[in-house]
Amino acid sequence: MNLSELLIELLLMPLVAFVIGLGMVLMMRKIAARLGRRIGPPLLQPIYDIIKLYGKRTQISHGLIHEIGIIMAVGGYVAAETLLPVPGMNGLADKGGVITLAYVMMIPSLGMALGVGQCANPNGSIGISRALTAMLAYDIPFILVIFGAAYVYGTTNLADIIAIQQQQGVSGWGLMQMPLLALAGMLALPAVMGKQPFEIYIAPAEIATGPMVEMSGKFMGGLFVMQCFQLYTAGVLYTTLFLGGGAYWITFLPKIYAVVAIPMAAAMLFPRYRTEDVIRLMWKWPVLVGLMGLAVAMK
Amino acid sequence: MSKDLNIWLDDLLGDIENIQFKRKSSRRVRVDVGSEALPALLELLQGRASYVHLSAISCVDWIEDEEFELVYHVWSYETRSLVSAHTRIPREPGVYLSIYDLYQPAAFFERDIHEMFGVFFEGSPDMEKFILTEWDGPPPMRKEFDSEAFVNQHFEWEQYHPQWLKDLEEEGGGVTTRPEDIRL
Amino acid sequence: MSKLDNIPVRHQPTEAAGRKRTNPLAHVFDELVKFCQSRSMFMLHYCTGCGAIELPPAMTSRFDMERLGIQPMVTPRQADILLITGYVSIKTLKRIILTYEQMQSPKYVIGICSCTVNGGMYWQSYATAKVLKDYLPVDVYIAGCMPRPEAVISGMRELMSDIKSGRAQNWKRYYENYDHYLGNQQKLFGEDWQTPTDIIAEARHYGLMTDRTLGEHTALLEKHQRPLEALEMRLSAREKQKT
Amino acid sequence: MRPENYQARSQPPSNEFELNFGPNHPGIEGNYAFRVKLNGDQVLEARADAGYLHRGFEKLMEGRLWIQNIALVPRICVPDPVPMEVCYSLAIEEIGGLEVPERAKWIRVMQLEMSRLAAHLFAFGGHAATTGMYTTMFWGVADRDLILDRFEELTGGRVYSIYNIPGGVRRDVPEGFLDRLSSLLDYLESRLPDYDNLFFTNQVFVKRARGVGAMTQEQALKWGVTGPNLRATGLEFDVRRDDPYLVYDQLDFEIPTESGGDALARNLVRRAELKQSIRILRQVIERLPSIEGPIRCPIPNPLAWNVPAGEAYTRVESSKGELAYYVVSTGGDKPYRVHVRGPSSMHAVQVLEKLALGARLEDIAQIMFSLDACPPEVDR
Repeated sequence: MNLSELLIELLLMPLVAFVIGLGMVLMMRKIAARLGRRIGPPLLQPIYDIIKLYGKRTQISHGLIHEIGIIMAVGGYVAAETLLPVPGMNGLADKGGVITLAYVMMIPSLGMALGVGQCANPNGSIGISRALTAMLAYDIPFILVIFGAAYVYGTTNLADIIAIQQQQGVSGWGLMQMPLLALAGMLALPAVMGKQPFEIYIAPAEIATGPMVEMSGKFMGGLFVMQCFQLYTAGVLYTTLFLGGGAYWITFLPKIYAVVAIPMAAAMLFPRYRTEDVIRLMWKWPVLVGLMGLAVAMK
Repeated sequence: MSKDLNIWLDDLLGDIENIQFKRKSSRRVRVDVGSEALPALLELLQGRASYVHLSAISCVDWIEDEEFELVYHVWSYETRSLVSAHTRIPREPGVYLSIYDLYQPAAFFERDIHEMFGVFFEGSPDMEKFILTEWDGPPPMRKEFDSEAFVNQHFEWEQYHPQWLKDLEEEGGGVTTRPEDIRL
Repeated sequence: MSKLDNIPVRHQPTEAAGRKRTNPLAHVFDELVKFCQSRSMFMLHYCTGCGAIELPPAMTSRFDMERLGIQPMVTPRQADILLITGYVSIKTLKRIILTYEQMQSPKYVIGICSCTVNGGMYWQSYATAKVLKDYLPVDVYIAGCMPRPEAVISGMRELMSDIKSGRAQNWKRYYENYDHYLGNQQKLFGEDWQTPTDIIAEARHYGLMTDRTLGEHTALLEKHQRPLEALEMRLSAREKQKT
Repeated sequence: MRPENYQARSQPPSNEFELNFGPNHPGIEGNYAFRVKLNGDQVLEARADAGYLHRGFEKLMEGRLWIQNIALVPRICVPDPVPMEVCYSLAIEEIGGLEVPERAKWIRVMQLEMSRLAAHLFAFGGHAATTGMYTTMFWGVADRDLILDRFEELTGGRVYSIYNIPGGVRRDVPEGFLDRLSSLLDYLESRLPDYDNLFFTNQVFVKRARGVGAMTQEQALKWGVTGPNLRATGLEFDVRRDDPYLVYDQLDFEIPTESGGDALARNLVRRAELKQSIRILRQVIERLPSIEGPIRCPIPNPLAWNVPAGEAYTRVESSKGELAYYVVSTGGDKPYRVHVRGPSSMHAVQVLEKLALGARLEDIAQIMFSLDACPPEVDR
């Protein structure tokens, strides 16, 4: 692969991720609306929101760290997108691998913590401390699932993982090979995406939307963009590990949307857990299922 | 039941002096009592007659008599009747005893009356401003406070005088409604 | 109370002063932003009065405001629309002004219910402010006691079309006529009324300073200037009085 | 205020901090505020701050005619306005010695129960939203809207009906109204299992709400708790049955109780009351056509009506608890004094302050919404 092709891919991959992520945000809001017997927002609503937020006249910044925090939050995901292979584009997937990805996916939360800390709003601080605790909760099953999958496939290279699965057709998918690990991943997925019942860190009725409380204008817009990436990353990673990745966009897109839609639909049927219940739940069931899956995989 | 209640209350209240007792209906009893005897009456009602629920304390400003009337409505879950104990205190200086030790809900009502009428209750746990924290005029519920005059003095209204109103006024003003059109 | 008679009610859109738009695409961008602003309105989740009871029906399944891109937001920082749902008591009005000044421009105020127009049925009440537009620039009034959800949504659509065509510029009036609004506020809250937001500096920043921004009332700001204090919190009053 | 004056306050290092909870906060019902002192997540002290909705109702009513006040009273409690009108009318009827026709009494009961249904749907929808379950809120508010449609048909007003006047009600029941009401009740009853599955038996919700804001029966009696909140502590008491007004003594209904005294129990009591209200409404639908007669007794010209001197204390059971009016007349055309005892004046102030102590930050909103506190009743 020559340098110019790589550069184009690096540019294109986050862009594609953003567009698909917008669709996921729309889908999330539509699902919430349909379950609530509503019609829901129009087709382009997510992009309207983002353009509007960037077009605000007043942009209140709380200082350099505040801005850097948002850049880290978005940038962390942009970096993650280049590590995630999609049909036709591998980006840095060959070089990085799933371990780098797992590290990179923690950067946004830390960036948010930095930015929110600068705002000095107690609601934000409480929210971000809850968010980091929730990250601690879901990271154990998340890492467990990733390592289990890497062990089974014998590689941490995501492009190779896709190739291995596709050689054997549907029966070669991770879902068939290691159903327990796939189940553990599915259980942890709502927490990775930050949806009910694991979203107490943004509970509006308690801490006025927590970390977002002082975010406005382009900072809020940045968080909206981050949400697109967040949903996309979770969907694509799960698809890559367990659903055979994508050879063609036409099979890849339904898979990632379905992966995101399942936790979304469940989320609207549950209230929030308390923080300690999140940890208890996350360290109990997904970890237990994941460990069993690991044991089965190792024999 | 109501007759028993009457006799029973008569017995109970017999040993308090300066008390008038009137049964309004089977579940409503009015008691007029001197201000010095009211706490004792309430203590009796609560301790010996199971009137444990203080429904409300109402204050009425009888400006012509220079008096505040305090009405304590207490309810018994057992006899299912409500006793309204009326007492009067002089308007000046407007100080009375708190019954917080007997009935905890009194704290809210006493705070409210203090705020709205300026009656101070000795022994009440909290006499701070609550609703009118940003009001520095006289206690507004006193009869001498004229809300309308205050508003006219402090606020201005939108000058609303459209053409159709002017036309109406030229014609002699007022909207005429035929008697058969008046509906309640 | 100073009068607003000599000031036009709606401004023609003025070019941002001090900045020349040379980019030929700037106009296109402006139009795009305006369109998106009209299609994505975040309203502040603040029930100031009884009209708020008709907002849940307007937001939920029956009338579904999200169809129009309107959704509630929690903090003033993120909101575009301040809905004044009904009468404003003086205590609430202070909070409303604080909230309004913290919102990010462009921002819009919608006065719902008759009480925001002229005091409504509480005209003789000592505790409510009567004419909302004396204290804040109001973009749209929705009259009624209380307006039905359809009326609320229709008022929102009115505001949407105003934003799209660029007529809804009332937020600029707050900067341009700050002295007038501050004067009315001071009349109600006392001379030493101050808010933590520096409106004058913001007006200078946006190039919205006029000769009506500064005046006798803003001079009082300097006079009564005092350091920012935390809101007084007397939690232990109860224990203190007891002892 | 100039930016150069923004100064960070120096505070001694401490785990404790203060937080303003409201008035502009989605965890607050209406326009109300709390100041809480927290240690980490735990509330050390809480103090209610009311008055944001103060309009001086009691003062305003002294300046208006008896009949004009009918338009004023429903505004005191916005989600559940009908008991206000009825209670005020009952007081005037008691002072003036008016004999309300039988038919009017039944129509009033019908209205009261419709209002209770609407208020309860709103209340637990709101509670669900504080715990992050917006679907229940969407459903609850939408179903409440169907009841408002029936109100509109009956009275002409969606929220504030201004339909009860001293001496009876303003209009007779429209033709076919009872059939439509009946089919609405069928619909609501068919929805109840859905609500059960979605919300009341949802394990996440049960886990969240159990033990939150719990009080014992002794505490509840001591603090002046009334209504569903009192019944959630196990005391079977209802003003409708134990201090009957209108025709509640002729109706057959149960008083649901729970023993927990916590947020969950309070919601379950409301859930059970929905069923009882539907049951009462069905009885009304059955009996109303057979009760002939006028819908109001003749009253003098209301614009020049001098209600005879006297005083009355009337109580009704609103959806929040015991609602009472103390009305004094000196024989004039205006009331001399009206005192409103809103149920939330206890629940939203003292009870909430006490229950919040030791609770956690995430539970304050739940406690407030489970008590169904209505701030305008406090502020008046």
